Amino acid sequence: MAVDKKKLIDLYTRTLKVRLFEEKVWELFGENIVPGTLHLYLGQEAVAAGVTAALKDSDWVQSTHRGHGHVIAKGADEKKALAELLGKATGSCKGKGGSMHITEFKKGVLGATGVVASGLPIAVGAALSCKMRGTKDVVACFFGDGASNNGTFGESLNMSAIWQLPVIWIVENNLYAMGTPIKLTCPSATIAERANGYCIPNTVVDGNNALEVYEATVEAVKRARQGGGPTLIECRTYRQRGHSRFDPAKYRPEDEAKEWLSENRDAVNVIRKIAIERSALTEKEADKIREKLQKQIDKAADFARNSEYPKPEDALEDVYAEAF
Amino acid sequence: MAVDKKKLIDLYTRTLKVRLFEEKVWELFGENIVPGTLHLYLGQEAVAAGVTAALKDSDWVQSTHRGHGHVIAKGADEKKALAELLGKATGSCKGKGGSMHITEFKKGVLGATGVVASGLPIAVGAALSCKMRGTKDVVACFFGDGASNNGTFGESLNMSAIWQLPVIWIVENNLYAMGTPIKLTCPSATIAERANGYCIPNTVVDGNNALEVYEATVEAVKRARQGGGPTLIECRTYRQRGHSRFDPAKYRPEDEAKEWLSENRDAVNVIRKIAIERSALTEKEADKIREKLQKQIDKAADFARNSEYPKPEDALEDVYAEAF
Amino acid sequence: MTEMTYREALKAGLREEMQRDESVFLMGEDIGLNWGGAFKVTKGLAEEFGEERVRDTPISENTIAGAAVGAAITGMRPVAEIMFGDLITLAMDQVCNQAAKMRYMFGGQTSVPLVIRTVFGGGKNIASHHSQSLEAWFMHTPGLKVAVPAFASDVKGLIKTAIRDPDPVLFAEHKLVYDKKEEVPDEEYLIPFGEAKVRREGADVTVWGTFFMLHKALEVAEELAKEGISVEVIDPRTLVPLDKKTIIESVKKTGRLVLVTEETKTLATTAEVAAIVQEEAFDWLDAPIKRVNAPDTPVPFAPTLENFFIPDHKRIAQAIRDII
Amino acid sequence: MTEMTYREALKAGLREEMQRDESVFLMGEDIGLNWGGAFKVTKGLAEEFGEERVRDTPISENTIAGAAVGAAITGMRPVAEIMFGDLITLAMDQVCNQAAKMRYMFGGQTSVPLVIRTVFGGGKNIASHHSQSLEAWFMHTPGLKVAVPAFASDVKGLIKTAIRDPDPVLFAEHKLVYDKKEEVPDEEYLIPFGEAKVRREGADVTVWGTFFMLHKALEVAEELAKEGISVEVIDPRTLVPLDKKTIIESVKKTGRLVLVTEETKTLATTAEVAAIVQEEAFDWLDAPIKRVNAPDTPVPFAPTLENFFIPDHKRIAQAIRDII
Ligand SMILES: Cc1ncc(C[n+]2csc(CCOP(=O)(O)OP(=O)(O)O)c2C)c(N)n1
Ligand SMILES: Cc1ncc(C[n+]2csc(CCOP(=O)(O)OP(=O)(O)O)c2C)c(N)n1
Ligand SMILES: [Mg+2]
Ligand SMILES: [Mg+2]
Repeated sequence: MAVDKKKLIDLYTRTLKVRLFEEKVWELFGENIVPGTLHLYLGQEAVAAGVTAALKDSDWVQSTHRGHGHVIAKGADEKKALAELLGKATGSCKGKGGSMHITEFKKGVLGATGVVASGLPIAVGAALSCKMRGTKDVVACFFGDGASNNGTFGESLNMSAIWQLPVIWIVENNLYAMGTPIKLTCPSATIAERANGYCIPNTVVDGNNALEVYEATVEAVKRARQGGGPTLIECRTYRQRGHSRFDPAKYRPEDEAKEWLSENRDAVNVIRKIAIERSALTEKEADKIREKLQKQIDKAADFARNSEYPKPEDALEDVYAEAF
Repeated sequence: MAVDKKKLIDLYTRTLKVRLFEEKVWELFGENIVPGTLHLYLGQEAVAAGVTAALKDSDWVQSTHRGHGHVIAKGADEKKALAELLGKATGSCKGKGGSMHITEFKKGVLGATGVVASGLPIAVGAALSCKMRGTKDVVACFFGDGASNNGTFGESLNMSAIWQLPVIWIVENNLYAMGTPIKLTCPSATIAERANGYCIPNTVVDGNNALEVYEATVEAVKRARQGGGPTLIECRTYRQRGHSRFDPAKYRPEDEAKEWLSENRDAVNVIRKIAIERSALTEKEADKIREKLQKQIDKAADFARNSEYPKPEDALEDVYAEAF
Repeated sequence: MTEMTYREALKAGLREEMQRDESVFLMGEDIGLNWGGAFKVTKGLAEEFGEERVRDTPISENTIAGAAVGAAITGMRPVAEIMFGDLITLAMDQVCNQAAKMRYMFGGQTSVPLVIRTVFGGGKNIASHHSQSLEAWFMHTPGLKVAVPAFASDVKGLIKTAIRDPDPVLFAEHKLVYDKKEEVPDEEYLIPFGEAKVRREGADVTVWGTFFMLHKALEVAEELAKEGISVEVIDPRTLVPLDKKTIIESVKKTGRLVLVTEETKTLATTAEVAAIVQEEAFDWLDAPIKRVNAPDTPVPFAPTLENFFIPDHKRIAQAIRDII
Repeated sequence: MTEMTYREALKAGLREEMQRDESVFLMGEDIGLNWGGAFKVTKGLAEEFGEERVRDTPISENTIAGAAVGAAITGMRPVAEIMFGDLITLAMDQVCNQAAKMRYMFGGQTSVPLVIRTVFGGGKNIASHHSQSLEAWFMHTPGLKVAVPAFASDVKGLIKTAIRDPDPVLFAEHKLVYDKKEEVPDEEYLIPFGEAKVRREGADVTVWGTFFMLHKALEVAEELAKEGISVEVIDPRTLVPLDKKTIIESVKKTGRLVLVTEETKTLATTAEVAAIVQEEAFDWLDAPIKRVNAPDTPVPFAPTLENFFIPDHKRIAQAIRDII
């Protein structure tokens, strides 16, 4: 596939932005101002970046409990996103959602959800809606290796196949569901092959390589827009940190972690290297982009820090369109 | 596989017994003494017969909403079974269950269930129990083509595979879920191939041929008893009548129905012919068996008809082991 | 005005909304061409509106509900059918965690204008998995609205309101009222949610109830009138919002309250009404509030048992006499 | 007696039962070696009893619960864990249709001796999908028993009783009590189901509540004692069976009742208790029964909002003052 320079820059920028966003979240967490728990996207940035780079603004993504990366990559306002994580009234969900429900609907995010695998049926419905309304938009649905073991996986893949819906199933196989290695709960070598049972074309890509993810997604999006139905893409990746805020991830074998977390497999390094090798960017330009993004994120963090908490009584709002 | 004469007689007898039982149910229904609805097993007898003939008494079957055949073939008392269908106190469930919950636990029936696909998780647990208790018993779990689209299908197949449980998944593919042809809700040519995604050996057999079903089950049972884990057997079959008591099944194409319901594909005829061809039975002996079974069923019907209805207050019993 | 059954009135309401608004569509198991819904409510609609808008689904309750959510938040107005209320157990995550909570947890970013139609109640001898009355679960779920139409003239106006509502509506029907006839207005009408209807005026005692129990209560009231006992009968029509005002005003008039539903007693909807009324009309109560419900057991199969389980005229009359 | 946390007491109870009875085993997501349970309740048990008996599962809630059912009816005593109470939405069919109803619908043929452990409650800023209190749904499900231990000295005796019970027990825990400490007997002890405990004696008003609200109520009682208001505090310990006697006797003494739980108000367990008490102790009530619950909203994320959502000392004290 011929990928132009603009797109390579885009891929680098998205990957990096998610990285810097998550590093900032970690920093804020260190300041002890992030309530609740956190599922950081650190390490998996290339998946969200590669997928969203293949989408239009009007396309949709369905997120998970590990959703920061998805919404930022899809174009969510980082100010509102960080404010949401801090539980501020200026957050995209007015502080009602937090990390597990971080969502900016207007930017094409259907929602982040705390229930593993609950996004798949919603993606089916959104794709059905796109089809029925004739919009030609597509839905990319993210979910984890662990989610593939939930009942909605088979139900939703099947429904997308029989109705030939414009949905792209993105499995983020980071090898673990909390502390459980996928080896223990999935008998096959890949999750992708489960899609064969539903006659859904599928592939496995390096989820730390935004370009690979992008190329696979472009093909899937093309098929979906043409009415060719769903595709499943399994992205192999790895969390930089534990599952949630206090998990030291000691259950991961040292050599496995070392290999996956090595410099040359780092999502940002990988796409940066590619972009530079393909002359889309110089080292200097790449650094410039980083600086610019860093400033943007720093500003967002200030915005979040300085925002007000919601008023207690606001808890009673937004249950229904109109109170009764 | 070398199948001895005794087993052929057994297969013929089981198939026929289920047939005669169901014909009796239909007759009683005509007398207007069967309350509620009915899902007749007529047409699918060879599946229950073939599977149960490969099991020991101490092995288990998990049934469905179309359960009469499973329980009779597994050895349930036909008197108690018919009484149950009439809602009598002498029924195997004391009249509390009826057609959709017809069960004789002591004969190795885990239960019939009104919730499609709800038996699969229960079969997983029973098989796990057999394994943990070291009994070497196996569990045969029946379910329909329609049930294969429910979330429990993937969850349960997966769990049986990762734990290598002694369970045999029996898909009774009668081509329809109520009025919905399986072609509309299953994108693949077979349901069996979905098992590949879970690394479960699978096969498709003629579900109107008790011998074929038996042979496939014997192999699966052998694997299961040896610790080799689950197998999935898809049995292609067809309902003689509609889905439930008042369904005329007009949605079935005429030629399809004609072909499936032809004399030479009839489950009883098929196994009778095989048994006679292989000299396990003479025509006369076969007729004798029929007569004997018919008498037994007639007697059971009398028993059921003459039994008392439960006392109204019995509705309050059996909620807990001890009332409080 | 035209006399028609509840079933016909409901279908007419669905039809009008589908004609009015292209984004309204129906989905569910066997609702289309081959069956027309297990209770024939949607019969003929697939012929009229096509199979895209009257969409048969696989047996995948959680994904049916979830697909409705996804479609609803992206511009459609789905009416999803769960064939029996008992089976909504499989869709509780999508109904109660997703549909009900999305507006809130995303801080008002999304509306979820969907209707889940399902049917509760016994009386058809179809036992524990097809006869439950589970409306209390949904009344206990903030974010859902819950409609409980019991009469033909209400069901049409309520389904139309439900479809136009920007929030998710659990639209509960009852098996034994589908055939009940009433005069239904010919011109378009909507019934606002949260407005109870006094079905009969009376002075001595107030009866509040739902579904088939209202029909029984009205007959009991007729009987008791002959003895000079004047019974007021209130139909809430929706449980969420709940019209407290009408109940409390009535109780302030009569000083006595009997609550009648077919639910199992503990934590039935009647418990909430009792709790509210004793809290808000304590000084007007001349006697304890009486609850008439089914006993705390699963629904039994045999007619003798089920007739005992479901509250009958005698029990309703007795409860009234008890506090008069 | 040894002082220990609720978590430690619970683990000790599990350990004792596993030592005593080989058929007791635990299954659930991440309960084993790598994690020890999301709240570390089972930490160390896999090391002690092996991975067969402390069994990590895939993310398949409905099949976890169903497998527990299958194991329970065939001779094992499973204790299945649903990691968060909010996720039991995915297992409602197996818990409420299968486990709860099997004994009944099979006419007493089977016992279902299983325990489903799960955890309810807010206070950890983990928002709408991880903070609910759903015990009312289960109290409304005949066939289930429901335990609601709030104190370390109770949880050990109750888990042991739950495991030995021949019927299915929903064993609900609460996130904020895991760290609460109390003196716990060293010798073996069982706490019978259906026996409330008067946690504090008083003369002026009775407070009945569950979980963390009991801890708050006791603190409020301490405060109010200084003002001369004498508060009796009752802990039901199990909701099914419910100890009505202790409540009613207390109300007959005090004439006043305040009900306090963290559930959303409409149809919370407090509604049932209010309905019972007004029915059975009408003449003893000197004031309306007051309910203190969370508002009818999903659980919000931001601390300011969640603190408003969860009933606090002030609201409890106010409710008491209101009726004194
Ligand atoms: C249905 C459900 N079950 C369990 C949980 C608890 N939980 C949260 S994240 C998680 C692991 C998910 O693993 P995976 O899908 O691989 O996503 P990852 O965390 O690796 O991104 C679990 C078990 C949940 N939130 N929802
Ligand atoms: C979970 C669930 N959904 C829907 C139904 C209603 N229903 C009863 S039988 C049936 C069709 C089942 O089809 P299949 O599994 O192929 O079994 P068959 O009836 O053909 O034997 C349906 C939809 C149900 N009982 N349970
Ligand atoms: Mg993972
Ligand atoms: Mg079928």
